[in-house]
Amino acid sequence: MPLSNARSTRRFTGKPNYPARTVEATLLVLLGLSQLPSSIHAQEGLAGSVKRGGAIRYGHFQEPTCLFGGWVQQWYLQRQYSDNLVARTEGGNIVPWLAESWSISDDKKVYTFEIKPKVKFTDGTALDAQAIADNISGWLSNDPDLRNPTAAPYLGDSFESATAIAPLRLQVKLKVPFQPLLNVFAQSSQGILSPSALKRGLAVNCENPVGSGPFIVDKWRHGREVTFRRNPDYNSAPATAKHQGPAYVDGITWKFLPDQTVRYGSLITGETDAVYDIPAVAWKDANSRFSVLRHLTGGTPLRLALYTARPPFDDVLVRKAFAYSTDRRAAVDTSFLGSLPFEGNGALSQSSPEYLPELGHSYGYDVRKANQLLDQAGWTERNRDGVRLKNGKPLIVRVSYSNAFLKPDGEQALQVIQQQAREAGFDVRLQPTNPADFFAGKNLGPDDYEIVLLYWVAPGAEIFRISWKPDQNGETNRFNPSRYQDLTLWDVIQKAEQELNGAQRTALYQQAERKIVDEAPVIGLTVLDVTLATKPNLKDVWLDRGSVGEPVFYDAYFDDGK
Amino acid sequence: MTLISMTGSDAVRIVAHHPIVWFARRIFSGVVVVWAAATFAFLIQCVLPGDRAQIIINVTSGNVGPASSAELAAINAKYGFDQPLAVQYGKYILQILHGDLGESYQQHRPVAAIIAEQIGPTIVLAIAALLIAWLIAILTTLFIAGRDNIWSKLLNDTQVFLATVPPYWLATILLVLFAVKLGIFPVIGGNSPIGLVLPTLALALELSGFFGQVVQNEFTRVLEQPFVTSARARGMSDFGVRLRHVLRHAALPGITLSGWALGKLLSGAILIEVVFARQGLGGVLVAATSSRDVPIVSGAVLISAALFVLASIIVDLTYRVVDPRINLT
Amino acid sequence: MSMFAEVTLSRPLREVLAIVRRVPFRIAVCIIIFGVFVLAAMAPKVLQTHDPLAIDLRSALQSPSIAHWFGTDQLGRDLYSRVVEGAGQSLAIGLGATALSMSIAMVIGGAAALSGGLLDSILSRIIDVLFAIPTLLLALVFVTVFGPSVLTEVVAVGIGTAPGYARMIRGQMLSIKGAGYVEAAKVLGHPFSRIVWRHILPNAMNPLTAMMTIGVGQAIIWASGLAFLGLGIAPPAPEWGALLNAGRNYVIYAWWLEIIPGLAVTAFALSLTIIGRHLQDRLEGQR
Amino acid sequence: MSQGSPQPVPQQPDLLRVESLRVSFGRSIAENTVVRSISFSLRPGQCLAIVGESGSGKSVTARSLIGLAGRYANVHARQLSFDGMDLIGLSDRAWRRIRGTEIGFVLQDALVSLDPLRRIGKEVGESLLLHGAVSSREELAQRVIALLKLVGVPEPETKAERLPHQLSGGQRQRALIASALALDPRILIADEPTTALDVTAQAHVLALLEETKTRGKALILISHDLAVVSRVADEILVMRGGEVVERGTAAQIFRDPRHPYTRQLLDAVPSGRPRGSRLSPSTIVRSPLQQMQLPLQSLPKSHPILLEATGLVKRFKGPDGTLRAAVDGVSFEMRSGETLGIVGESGSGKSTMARMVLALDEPDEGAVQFAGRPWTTLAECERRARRRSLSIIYQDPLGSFDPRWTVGRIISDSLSSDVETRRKRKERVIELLDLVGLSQALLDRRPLELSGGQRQRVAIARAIAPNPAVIVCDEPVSALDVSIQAQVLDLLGYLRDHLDVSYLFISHDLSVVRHISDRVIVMRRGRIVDSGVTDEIFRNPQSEYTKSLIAAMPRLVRDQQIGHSATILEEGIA
Repeated sequence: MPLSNARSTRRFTGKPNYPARTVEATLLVLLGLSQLPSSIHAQEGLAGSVKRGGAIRYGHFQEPTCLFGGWVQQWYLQRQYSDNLVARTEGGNIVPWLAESWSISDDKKVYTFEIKPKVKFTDGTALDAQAIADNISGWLSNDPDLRNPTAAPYLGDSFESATAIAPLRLQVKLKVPFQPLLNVFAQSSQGILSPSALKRGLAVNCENPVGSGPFIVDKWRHGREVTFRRNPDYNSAPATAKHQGPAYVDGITWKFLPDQTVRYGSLITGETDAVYDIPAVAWKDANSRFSVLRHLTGGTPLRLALYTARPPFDDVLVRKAFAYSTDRRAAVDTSFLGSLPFEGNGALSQSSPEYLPELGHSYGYDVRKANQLLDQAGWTERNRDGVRLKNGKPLIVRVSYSNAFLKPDGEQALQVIQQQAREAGFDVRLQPTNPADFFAGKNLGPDDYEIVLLYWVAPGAEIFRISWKPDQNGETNRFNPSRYQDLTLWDVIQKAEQELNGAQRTALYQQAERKIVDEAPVIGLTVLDVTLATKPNLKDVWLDRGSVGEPVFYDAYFDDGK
Repeated sequence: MTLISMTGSDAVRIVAHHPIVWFARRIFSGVVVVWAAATFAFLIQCVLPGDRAQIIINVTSGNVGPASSAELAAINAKYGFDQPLAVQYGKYILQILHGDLGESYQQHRPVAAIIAEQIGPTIVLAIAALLIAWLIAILTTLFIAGRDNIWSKLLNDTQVFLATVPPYWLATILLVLFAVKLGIFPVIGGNSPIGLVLPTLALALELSGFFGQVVQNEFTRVLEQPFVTSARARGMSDFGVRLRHVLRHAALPGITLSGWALGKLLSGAILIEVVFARQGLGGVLVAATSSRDVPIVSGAVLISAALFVLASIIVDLTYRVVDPRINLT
Repeated sequence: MSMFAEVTLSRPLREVLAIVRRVPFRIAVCIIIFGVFVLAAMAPKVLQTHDPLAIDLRSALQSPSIAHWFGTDQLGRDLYSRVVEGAGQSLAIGLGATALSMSIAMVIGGAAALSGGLLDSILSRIIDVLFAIPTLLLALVFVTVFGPSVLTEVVAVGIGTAPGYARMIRGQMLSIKGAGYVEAAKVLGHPFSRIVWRHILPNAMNPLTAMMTIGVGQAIIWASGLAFLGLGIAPPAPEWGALLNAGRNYVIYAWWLEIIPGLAVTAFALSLTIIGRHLQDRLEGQR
Repeated sequence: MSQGSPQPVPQQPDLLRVESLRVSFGRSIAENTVVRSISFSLRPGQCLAIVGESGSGKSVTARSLIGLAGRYANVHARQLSFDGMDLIGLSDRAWRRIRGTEIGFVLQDALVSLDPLRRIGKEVGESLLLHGAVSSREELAQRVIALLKLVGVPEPETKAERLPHQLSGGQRQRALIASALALDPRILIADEPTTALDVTAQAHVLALLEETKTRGKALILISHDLAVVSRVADEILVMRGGEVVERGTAAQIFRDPRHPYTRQLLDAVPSGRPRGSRLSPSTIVRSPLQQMQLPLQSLPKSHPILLEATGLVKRFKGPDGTLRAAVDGVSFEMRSGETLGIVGESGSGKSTMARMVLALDEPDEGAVQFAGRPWTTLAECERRARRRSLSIIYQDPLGSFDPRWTVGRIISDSLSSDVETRRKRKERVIELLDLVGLSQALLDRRPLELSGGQRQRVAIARAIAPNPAVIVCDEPVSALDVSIQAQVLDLLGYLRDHLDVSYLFISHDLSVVRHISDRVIVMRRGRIVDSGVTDEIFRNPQSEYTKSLIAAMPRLVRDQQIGHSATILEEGIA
């Protein structure tokens, strides 16, 4: 199951991939061009007026177990000290970063990247095509020290080789075309690390990873904080950055403050300059006192996956009835106190480029319709408690979820749904499960649930591959808790993945999207967001759009308003 | 409240053999306790329901669902789960003797290192709380206890209240009131002395309630003892009697209680650290618990048993210093 | 033994009456508080003003008022009714955990005290080892192994607090075992089993009654501590620990959601503690 | 004014004057008056004794004299003055200047009256430091050692470094006296200074007090024991229920007690009475035995051997881990119908021996035979059936009763199972209560609701309930006031005379043992040092130890006057 998560407590992460939607061939030209001007512009535009110095005290939520790796919490950190091959803009375009430009062969299987010259890792090792090739090969190798749990599942089927065909020219070969490749490269977990440092072994690298990024890991005080210091020689900012050259601030103190009262409280008292994940209850307050940044993640929304392989949800009428019977919009609005929007599109979240806004209002609250559908489906009787019966069996819906994927606010939304669905005759039973049990598969067996609550963050519709790949060759798709198998849908998805033409690919994905919403194996609830509150005097913090919205402190500076 | 159990504690009242013999026996029985705790810790890992290798793989990768048998075999081989229990047990004990408590399933680091880096702040917090609790208990007792006035009654009630109030709740209130709202203390304490104040208070207040009750009980009892009257008959002032004669006696059950208090403090510290988002064993343990990272939990069990043994030896030694009857028999 | 049954039977009644008459004011207050909580646990409907689970989105996050005595939570549920509702589960957890831990303690501590010799040494050592592990850590161990649930919570707290009781019971029984009347019974030629049943157990029970009273309050606090760490029972059940855990996230903006459930826990545990200590004094005075 | 003092030492003015002293506790005076209207005065070199049983108010009186009657005490007096200084309404600070310097105070049982955690030297020197009597540490040490020497503590230099529990009882008590004497107070008040002591130590302490008196100190001696007081006191106040019932010189009181209570007290002292005679007024045992179905005494003339101990040895682990024999090769025999007294000071092994006789402790060596059959060597289950033939009466009856049980149940539990119906059992219990002189109204009481004497009677009823052949009496009267002690001894004597029962009677009190026993064994350090027929032993002790014990026995001065010679009386008064 797909999870990825941005704000959940434990990240089991998501390793989904987000193949971005495609970068089309045309794009490639744009990229080559856009990179240059933007960097020049940035350097010149700001250098004079920006105050340098100071260290940012940032209050984060969860502490990872290693400073890089596949978990979302690690991405946040890795974004600070490493650079990626390419970057992704808010609009979903792939733009240069370590690669100044690239080209894609006609058969869509060979990618050739021109690497930015004179870039060095902070341990002095040169960052050249060979170093990147070593990284990529490592991700897909079986060496547990090098294997990248995010990249591997995305590229495992298609990747053939990565080689340095010249000191600054990298060639990546695929076995079959895979359009989302560049999106994968843009994710922070695919940040390039120094190959010589990697040789020190996983244990050392976890503590003290070496990249080429704007900050250098200084010290990790477990349980407390990670301190970063500025990389004074930084010369490889992405095209998405607002300036080039070294960062403005001296460093970052990245504190781990899992308790939200402490975290947000510390911002109130000025003990931190920025905090992650604003509590819903403080949402309004935060907007009035601080600058608030928010990134709605792409990929799937937070959604209810209905088990379609057995009754009652094998019947599409019952699935739809359930959707109609619940006022999910109200549930979301009150539970999240306006900090998150409702998302009625179960297939794709609203920040994905292929999102169809009209689907965002699917299955509005309509008890009459729900009752009608249930009657039609044969659930005509009701027992004393008002629960519908069919052949004497009550209409019980067990909802499995874990606080790993759901904040307390989300839990409240479920409680609202539980109450509402009762009116139409659903007996909704919540099955909260702790993360460890969730991993061990508790409440997730084929007979354990009718609904499970999950999400998977990705840039866009490439997530369909993960969610809807049918079981093949006896191998079950464990990321499809709906058990909804539809070969025609899969055909459409595969076609989209190999289509480099943006408009056509989007059309294909949207075709799939409509089908998914129409069949209702998943019902949308809300989206996931990454929020950041910063003190008003801390300027130009932004969220990276390449993966999950990591805060980027590279451009940030303190403006004390003198 | 384990008050009663403690005042009657047999642990300390071992009337004494030769000090060295005594010490050797004490160490020996401490070793036995630690060994038994190690066995317990090992058993925890074995009884974990579900396949350990499966849990390790899923926790590491963040996935749910069955892993392939090849992956499972690799993990089983790596951790030696495929060996007979007796062999695993032997290895475990041997590792412990080498200071190796195994490796975290989740963090892939040695448990010993994880605990070592986290336990410092926890111990600092616990000891600070212990001292403060003692200070509060002794000062209040010395000046207020055993007098027939409203303050004495009030003290008594306050102590019962403090010993009962849930410390994590008290901590939350202290945090919100004194740090977030009033800004007197920092919200993020870190390890600075000023940042230690609120967590220490949250822990110490509860404990001082326990200590206070025990010390005060004994204090009131001793105050009526003939030797106190003797001292008064020599012309000693009330405060002199309290300070020179009574306090020492009243401290004895409190000292005994300190060993038990360590356990209580560790329990409390886990909660308090979570409330204050402090560095320490608490956060690590809670994370480990919710992700079934058993090596960390069982490592903590072992370490805290060892700490307890150490603490109770210190308590016994202190007791011997304060109560020379034991030493000189 | 059963002679004068008619006389001895009426005695307890008279004693109870006598005790009732002598109950000090503060104890009476505690008994009333305790009574209210028990009523809440047995028949929550009697006390509730609202449905504890009824969501009323329009009245979300209201501070205490006449309509909502303790205010409302984020979903507009009446906190007062939820606290009342939670009493049952909390009380059940407290009683269950205490019963469990007392049973374990009775078996281990009792066996150790009564057997003496090698078995005593072994059992005492086991008690030592368990005692060496902090209560909460022991509880965490059980949560780790079995995952959070009501049952785990009860078992975890029960086992976590058992070593303390076991120690106490062992000491208690040992001292009774050495008491004059036990020896006197031995001199009369009564078999040991009879002495245990007629003298040792009943006399050991007296202080245990007091301890158990206090223990229930403490168990509730431990259990809500687990819930506070997010390792307890999940919502929507308004168990007190769960309320505390949920309230923590709102404490800056909706203080009542944290303060009031905490007060409930404290009031309940405090009343039990004071009653227990009172019992303890009385029972000790009796010996 | 000391109206009753016949020994005027005219040139010495009164040091202490007490007139109409009244002490009550609680808010309202009517509530709980412990001392009513007591008057006396005291001159240097004079010893005033206040004698009374527990609850008579003697200790409160003593404490009132130094302003330590207690926190809730209300002390009133027409006059309370020390050396002309009014003590009434004195501030605490002023009191402190008197305590220790002018009036020294010695409590009973130095084990608890000296701070058990502080070294002897510190305790002794405390007053010196408090009142600034020494200027240097060296001087303090010297003074302490001099004081310890003065009170006759051997090796004062080492003893000063010891803790109270490491000293013997007598040394401890002397150290306590030394601490009271440190500042050379003019009055020394001693509250039961010898009560917890063995006879020899008791004798030493009394000698010390006498000597103090001869050094010109005024002495107030509080005691329950007329025999103790008789040796030192010049004037005696007999108190009862907070009032003085009789006062007079020692000689007057002993020779010619006027108040019946005084007489009762004097009569109750066994050492002053012929062996076996009544010690208490004869109203105690009421029912004629003939009316009961108790087996009447049928003392076989043959006197078969009932108990036979051979070579009993019992070792215990000492605090240093070494084995120490508590009983070391003791052999004796006890015949049916006789009372065998075992006497010895604390630690002599007498109680351990009793436990072995009862098969509560297993002897390490040797064995006890009971009624000609093996006893201690049996397995417990074989012994059980015969256990009821051996009963025990403890020193502390309270501890030997299950606190939850009623008197009726306690006694009933002890009845033999032959008595089957509930009704019969109840009848028997009432008979037994009657026999020991208790009303059946007590049936429903619990032990805590009984007085000390009642408790011991219940214990006796329980002991005789199963018709035992032997009753082991382990210090059965040691915890009782003399008058109660007298009643209990009388009851025991009465039962022995009328039932077929033998006593193994254990006591540290020679006079008690002498009073009741047919034969006596004297034990010391686990061994028998003397044994024989009672009169023989007391008239003609064989061992030096027995001789010294007998010599140290406190006795009423009157004994000598009435029985033998008047030497001791004269010594005592001189």
